[in-house]
Amino acid sequence: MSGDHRFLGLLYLSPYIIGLLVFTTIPFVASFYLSFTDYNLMSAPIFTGFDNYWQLFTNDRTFRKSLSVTLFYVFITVPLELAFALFIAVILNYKLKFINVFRTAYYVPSILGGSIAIAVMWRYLFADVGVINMGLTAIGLEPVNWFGDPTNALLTITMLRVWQFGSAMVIFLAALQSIDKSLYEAASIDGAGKWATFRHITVPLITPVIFFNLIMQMVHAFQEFNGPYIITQGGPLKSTYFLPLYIYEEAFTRFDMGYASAIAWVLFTIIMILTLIAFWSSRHWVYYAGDKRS
Amino acid sequence: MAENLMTSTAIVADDADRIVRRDKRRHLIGTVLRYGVLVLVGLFMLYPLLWLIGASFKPNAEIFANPGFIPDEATIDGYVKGWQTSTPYTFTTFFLNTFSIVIPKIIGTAISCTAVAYGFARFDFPLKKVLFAALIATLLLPNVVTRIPQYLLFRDLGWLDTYLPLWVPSAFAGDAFFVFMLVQFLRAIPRDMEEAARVDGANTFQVLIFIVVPLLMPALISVCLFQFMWTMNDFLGPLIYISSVEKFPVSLALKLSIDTTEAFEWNRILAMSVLSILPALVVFFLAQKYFIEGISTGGVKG
Amino acid sequence: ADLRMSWWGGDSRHVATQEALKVCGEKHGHTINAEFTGWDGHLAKVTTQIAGGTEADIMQINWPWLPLFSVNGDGFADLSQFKDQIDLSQWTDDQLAAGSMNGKLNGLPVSTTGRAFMFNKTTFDKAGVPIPTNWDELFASAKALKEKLGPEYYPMNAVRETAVLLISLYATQKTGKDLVDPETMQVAWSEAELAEAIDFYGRMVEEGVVVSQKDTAAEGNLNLFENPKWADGRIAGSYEWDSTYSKFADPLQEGQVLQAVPILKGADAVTEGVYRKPSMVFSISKRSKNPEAAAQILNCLLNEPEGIAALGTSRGLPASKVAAQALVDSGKIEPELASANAIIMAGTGPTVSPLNEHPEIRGTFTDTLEEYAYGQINSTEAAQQIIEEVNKVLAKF
Amino acid sequence: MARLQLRNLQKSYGDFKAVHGINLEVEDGEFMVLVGPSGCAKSTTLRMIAGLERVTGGEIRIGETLVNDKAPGERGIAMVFQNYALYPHMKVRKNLSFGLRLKRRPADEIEEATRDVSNILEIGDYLERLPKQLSGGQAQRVAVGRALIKKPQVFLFDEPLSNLDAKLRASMRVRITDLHKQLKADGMQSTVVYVTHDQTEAMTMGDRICVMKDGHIMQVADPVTLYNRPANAFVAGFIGSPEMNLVDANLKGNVLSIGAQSHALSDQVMARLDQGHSPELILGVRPQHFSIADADTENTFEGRISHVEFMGHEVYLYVHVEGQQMIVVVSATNYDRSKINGDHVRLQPQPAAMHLFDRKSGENISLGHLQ
Amino acid sequence: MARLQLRNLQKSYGDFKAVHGINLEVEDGEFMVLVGPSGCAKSTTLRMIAGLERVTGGEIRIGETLVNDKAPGERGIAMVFQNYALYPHMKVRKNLSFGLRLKRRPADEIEEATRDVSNILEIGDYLERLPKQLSGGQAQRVAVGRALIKKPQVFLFDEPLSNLDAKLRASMRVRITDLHKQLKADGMQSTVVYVTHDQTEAMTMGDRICVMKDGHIMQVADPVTLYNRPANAFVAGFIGSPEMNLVDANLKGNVLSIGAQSHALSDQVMARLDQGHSPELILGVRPQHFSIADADTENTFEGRISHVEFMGHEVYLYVHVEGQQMIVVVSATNYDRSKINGDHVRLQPQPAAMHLFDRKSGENISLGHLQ
Ligand SMILES: Nc1ncnc2c1ncn2[C@@H]1O[C@H](COP(=O)(O)OP(=O)(O)OP(=O)(O)O)[C@@H](O)[C@H]1O
Ligand SMILES: Nc1ncnc2c1ncn2[C@@H]1O[C@H](COP(=O)(O)OP(=O)(O)OP(=O)(O)O)[C@@H](O)[C@H]1O
Ligand SMILES: [Mg+2]
Ligand SMILES: [Mg+2]
Repeated sequence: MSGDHRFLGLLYLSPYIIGLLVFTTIPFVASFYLSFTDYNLMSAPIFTGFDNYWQLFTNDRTFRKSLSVTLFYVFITVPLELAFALFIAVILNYKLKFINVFRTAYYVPSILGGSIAIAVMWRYLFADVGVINMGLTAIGLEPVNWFGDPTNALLTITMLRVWQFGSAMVIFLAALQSIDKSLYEAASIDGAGKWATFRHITVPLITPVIFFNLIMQMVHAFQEFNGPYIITQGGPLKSTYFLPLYIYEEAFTRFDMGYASAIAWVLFTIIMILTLIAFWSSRHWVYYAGDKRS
Repeated sequence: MAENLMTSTAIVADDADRIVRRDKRRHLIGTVLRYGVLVLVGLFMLYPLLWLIGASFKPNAEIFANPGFIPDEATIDGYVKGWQTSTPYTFTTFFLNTFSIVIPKIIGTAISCTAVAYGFARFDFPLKKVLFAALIATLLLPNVVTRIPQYLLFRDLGWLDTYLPLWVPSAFAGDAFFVFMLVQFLRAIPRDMEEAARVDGANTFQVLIFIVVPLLMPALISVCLFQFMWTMNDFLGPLIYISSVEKFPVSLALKLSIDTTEAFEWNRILAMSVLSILPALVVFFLAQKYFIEGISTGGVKG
Repeated sequence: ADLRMSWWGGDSRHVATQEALKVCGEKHGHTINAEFTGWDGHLAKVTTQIAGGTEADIMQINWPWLPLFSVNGDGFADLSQFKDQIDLSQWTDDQLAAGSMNGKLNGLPVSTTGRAFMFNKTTFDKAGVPIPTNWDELFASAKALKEKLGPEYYPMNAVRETAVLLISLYATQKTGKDLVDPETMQVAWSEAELAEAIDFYGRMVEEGVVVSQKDTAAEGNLNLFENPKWADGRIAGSYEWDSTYSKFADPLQEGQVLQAVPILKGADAVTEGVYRKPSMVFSISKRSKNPEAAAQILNCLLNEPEGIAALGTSRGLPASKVAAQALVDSGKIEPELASANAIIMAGTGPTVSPLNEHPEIRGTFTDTLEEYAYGQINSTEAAQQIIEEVNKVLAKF
Repeated sequence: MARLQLRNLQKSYGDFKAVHGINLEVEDGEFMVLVGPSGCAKSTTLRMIAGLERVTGGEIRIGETLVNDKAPGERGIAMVFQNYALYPHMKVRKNLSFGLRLKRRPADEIEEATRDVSNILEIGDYLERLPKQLSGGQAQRVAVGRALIKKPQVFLFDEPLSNLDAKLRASMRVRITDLHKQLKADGMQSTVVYVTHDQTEAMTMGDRICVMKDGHIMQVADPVTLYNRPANAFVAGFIGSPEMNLVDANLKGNVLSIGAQSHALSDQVMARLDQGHSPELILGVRPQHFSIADADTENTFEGRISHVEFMGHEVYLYVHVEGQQMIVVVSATNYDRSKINGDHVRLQPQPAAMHLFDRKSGENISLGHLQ
Repeated sequence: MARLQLRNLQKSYGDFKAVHGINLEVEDGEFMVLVGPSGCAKSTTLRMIAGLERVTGGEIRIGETLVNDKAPGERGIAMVFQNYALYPHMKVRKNLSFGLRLKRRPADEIEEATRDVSNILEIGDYLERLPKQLSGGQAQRVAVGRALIKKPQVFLFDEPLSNLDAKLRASMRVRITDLHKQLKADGMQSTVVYVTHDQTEAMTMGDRICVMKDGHIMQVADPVTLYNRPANAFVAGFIGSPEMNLVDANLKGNVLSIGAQSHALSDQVMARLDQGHSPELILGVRPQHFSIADADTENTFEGRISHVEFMGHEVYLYVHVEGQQMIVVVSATNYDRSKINGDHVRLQPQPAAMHLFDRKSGENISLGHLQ
């Protein structure tokens, strides 16, 4: 705050700075170094310069395929999940009876996390004779081959992700709480209906949190591992073989930690660029009530 | 004249009645619709949990043969046997272990992340941008590739086979996710109340404790909630750092019996899964009332 | 001495091994700390530990991991140095060779396992079809089952690994050679031979012997033992590890019988082509401070009566002769398991290289096969691609 | 078409009854001012009319329509909030035009309306600022603008001018009444309910004034009546500045005694008194209706000056009479500067301006039967 | 020990210069009122004194200490905010006592102080409510209470009474000045800086008044001086209610002409005039300083009544004179009710109360050398 010492803020940051120096920097730098080496985990890393990166960009079909499905996945999942989470959060923000029960119920999928139940369930739901297809047939549609068809498999994983919208929803719920009620009153007098209120009052006022969820969901989507790992194992035809899966297998089944690090750093760079774009754009659409007046 | 007036009032009254009734009907339809949607979608959300609970009471042979919820012949075998485990310890030990990771971790996270977020959101200081960028950057690198270097680090600190690697980094605001989240929330809260407190003689730390923390409560609760849930579920961390079985947390103990190359007892595993989800469910159910009663920063009404 | 031992497994193995460690520890005056987990993530854990030099003294190592951890044979202690502690004569030379890398004995085979054909006798009986004994009968049974019982009946199952192994089996039977030629470190089969084997698989799909990959995926990539179609006998056979007999027999509905049968082959087969290998080995860390003590414990677990009795069949039928004998004598072996194992042990075929299961080689094989199954390439292209890629990996050894 | 009717309107917050069944009719085009002390439920009443607060009992009708269950946006009202409630994330321009944009008015119409309103309120320079970049008064003006721009059937104002400086407040006062008149002249009979605690605003703006206390209505009347003929001691004390002096007195015959001093009421006053009143009364005289008398004048009150306030052209004297405080306003030019704290003075009330109230009920018993 | 000094104090928001290097000394124990139109930077100045806004340039000293870099809590100040800024999560009781609890005062002292303050402010009934359950005025009083309870060296008030009703405001006014005097008598020389836009507050409360405009100080003086001897047209127009009439006029010799009408200035006025003034002037006369003259009186201004406001004991006449509007206040008793809109009247200014300002600079050129 104004008037306070220039370094006071750093005092509050001290836990973070210590943690950063002690726990984060070393592994971070190390993995960066490893990306320039050949390291099989058993013997010492051998420095190989840009070999890994060269190989990656010129000679790796799997990488290209994996990158493209990852990007595709991120670009459909993130907006879908955000929209869904926000929509449900708004509904669950009403003061209805039993709302606690509903909130808990809607959060359940996120609690289940990577549990085996999810894998089992998801297969039941989307199997060729599963609940979803039964539903489709019941309303006169053709059943869909959810896991067998490459595009559909990707969609199925997307739906799994969207279905676990709970944590984004909880964050939205918390944000909705902090909106000044008198603004809703002013809007209702201005004649704003539900949608207009949502669009012009709610959304702008929680933009800091929308922004946060956007960044986080993007990061998480880029690092999606559990879904494909437990359900499709990356298939069919590598249609759900996302980069993190590739990195994991390079590192822990093919024991090529150097190459895995190189892929990870490429992935890092991609997310970084997108994040920077998001931060840059946020100036134009995120409203911070608590920032300085100027 | 008087008669006229009477009838017109009557008409008006009639009108009013009709309108009231119409509004009531609309209200009713709205309510039914709302609950309808909530229940329908809710079932979809709950399906796996219900299945899981149902299956945990099924005998092994029935689990995959019958996709329904209700077991043909219910048994609590899974729970009884599952609780005993194939180790010298029961799940009681594993739950206690989990809590001795979760509790310091949540406390450490809540304290350090709040302080750091406050520092970022409310102060100007040299290198602020750089430090914030570093914070975000740590979120972006897939941790598969930092796992080995991190392991070596903790080995050198002598922390292997202890819980320290699992919670100490969090206590130093290591979970950038939470810091970032609290920063965003804080930036959305107006500063008026904090200014008033400064004038009241509070130093920045007191402002943090007495003003910021209460106003940030809904967000802080979600942070604790997430940390609780994610730590309960975290499998890889304990797997790598904990070797002694007596120190296993629940997440690890749960997978102790699962050897996909061999036959295993599904109902025990499912039963224990149910139990391991239970604390998270209860905690969430209890905590979420703070989202309703969350303090509105709107302050004063006119 | 204070020792540590790590392994993965299920409940029965955990109980048995802890007990064995207790008795063996008491016997030799060592204390052994047990570190065990499920299968999931165990490789990552062991890898991390080895990379960090903190692995347990005694480790249960999956056979295909040997080339990963120990390309030159110096990833683990060389057990031949502990002849004084371990009675190596309990293993055949073949078995010891399978546990060696680059001539160094890196691990002692704990048990031997192999792929065996298992059929749901009940289904076949219901259809009045005899259980097949060769490929032609298998194809014929597919037709018969579908006619008698319905189009959703299949006599065999083949997805992913199983499909790869079926193709390998066919190729081996045809050529008498394993995938890897240990002399040249190249693929032993010609392109044409491999293409023919792939076509064989293609025919199985076409003629309804096995479910196609796409359809299996559509079911949600269920494991066979989780699949209701297996449980109720609509899929009436598979090609699985003999040691997993119970895993597949247990989920079957009441009254159904699963029967292991001798390896199917064609008329022109030059060998049975049995796919037999050590299921896992026990290794000693090269960094162990007390390798002799560890060796004593190993010997106790595998060769001494206390260990043998305690471990029982928790890791399948022991490879150690004395152990196998002791268990047979004590009648602790379930008859079905014993018969399945007998088939494997009796089978003939070339030695199987651990490189068959090298993740990159297996990965190439399954991925290419998937492309073939999805009709993206034909069998010749697939064969060409597999041979090319596998040779690339083999070049590293 | 925009008559506003409140019938037995009630509001409770839990056990606390904020509004006790009030009845009020505001005629089409009328400018009604609600005044009353802090916490008397002015805002609550207004918010119920706006539809922001659920009605606990009774009816609200706008035009002839019962609006109890209508959404605020459907009631044809506009409102200026006491705490502004500006949309913090919208620039002033958007804040103003939000209502119109919701109604999908053409862009040039919105543009023009915004310009008009911002001219009237002198906020043209701030159109591109965010609310948090405005001073308190600027923000208040934007809030007024947001209501004006919509030209609704009923305007609701909750102390809209309380944060403006005197000059601006005076001109806004005139502007709002002018605007009201203009709308009326244009045939758009805009009804206004205006909450204030400012005397001047209430007296100058209202066609009628409704005085409230603790959730009850004390009197509804036009300003002159309210000032000259307050229905009870509360209204008398509340309206007028400085407030009317109200002192306990006893009446025997025509002799009014305050403490030890007594005062003979003139016949004119006695004639106005209700029959059968109790002897325990409250005497009410406005500070302006005293004159300072010579030592030998009869029928005066004697007191001691305790405090003198200089108010530009007027001077306020605080005088202690028999332990009760009275305020007397004298013109600054007439003010004899030798009279200072501690001095004794004699106060002579104008008989026509004397009010008498029942001490228990507070009723004015000196209104006569003139009306 | 609590003299407050502002030296060349400046504040910019980006390119916008809100405060232009002001100099102000508030003596120990003095009650200084800041007034000025909306947006003139009163709040900004106060916030800089409080330490809530960084100073762009210049110095702030409290006592003799330079406090530019001190934390608000260390400056020995208390502040009442314009928008209350109550702690939304604390009950009223805690809101009041928060400052004391921070200082770890004993519980009974806190208890007592809370009781005292809540008695003074009449908020005893709301101690267990949350801020959102208070009416606007109640909330404002709690905010005042929060400052009072601390008895600081310097009090800062930002329009603390703007949401109170007239009665309460009047009593609060007296209470705050009394409190200030009492503290002074107790030897705790509390300095006060009080921002308001209310005439009455400024004139009655301030020992001195500082009139601001657009971030500049226009005049600092005691109320009487400010009223009688405004330094410039701005102050003249700003202080006094209704505001002083300011009309363009030209002076040739002693003849002042307004449009077509002319008026001979008396010698008394001419004597006060500065030397070498320009002929283009502004004439300033307060509404109270006109009398309505007969048709044959000389040296009057003739105009037409455009609007009449009834204000209880006074009547405001809005009169158009040569296209410029003037306001005239006449006593209600003297007011001839036949004079209505459209009537012509003659206005006679009191010569002693006529001010003349330079039209360009706004300087008052008629102050003479009396002072
Ligand atoms: N949510 C609430 N819960 C309990 N009491 C409330 C609530 N809101 C208002 N009140 C009480 O109702 C009464 C009326 O409040 P209201 O805001 O209408 O007063 P007001 O006349 O507008 O006062 P002011 O002039 O101070 O704004 C007050 O006593 C107030 O404390
Ligand atoms: N953060 C900001 N950015 C830009 N301009 C600002 C900012 N804050 C205040 N201002 C401007 O500075 C000027 C002074 O504002 P300030 O709040 O001090 O006025 P004020 O005198 O208190 O007015 P009021 O009586 O209306 O409260 C105003 O013109 C205002 O618009
Ligand atoms: Mg109010
Ligand atoms: Mg201000």
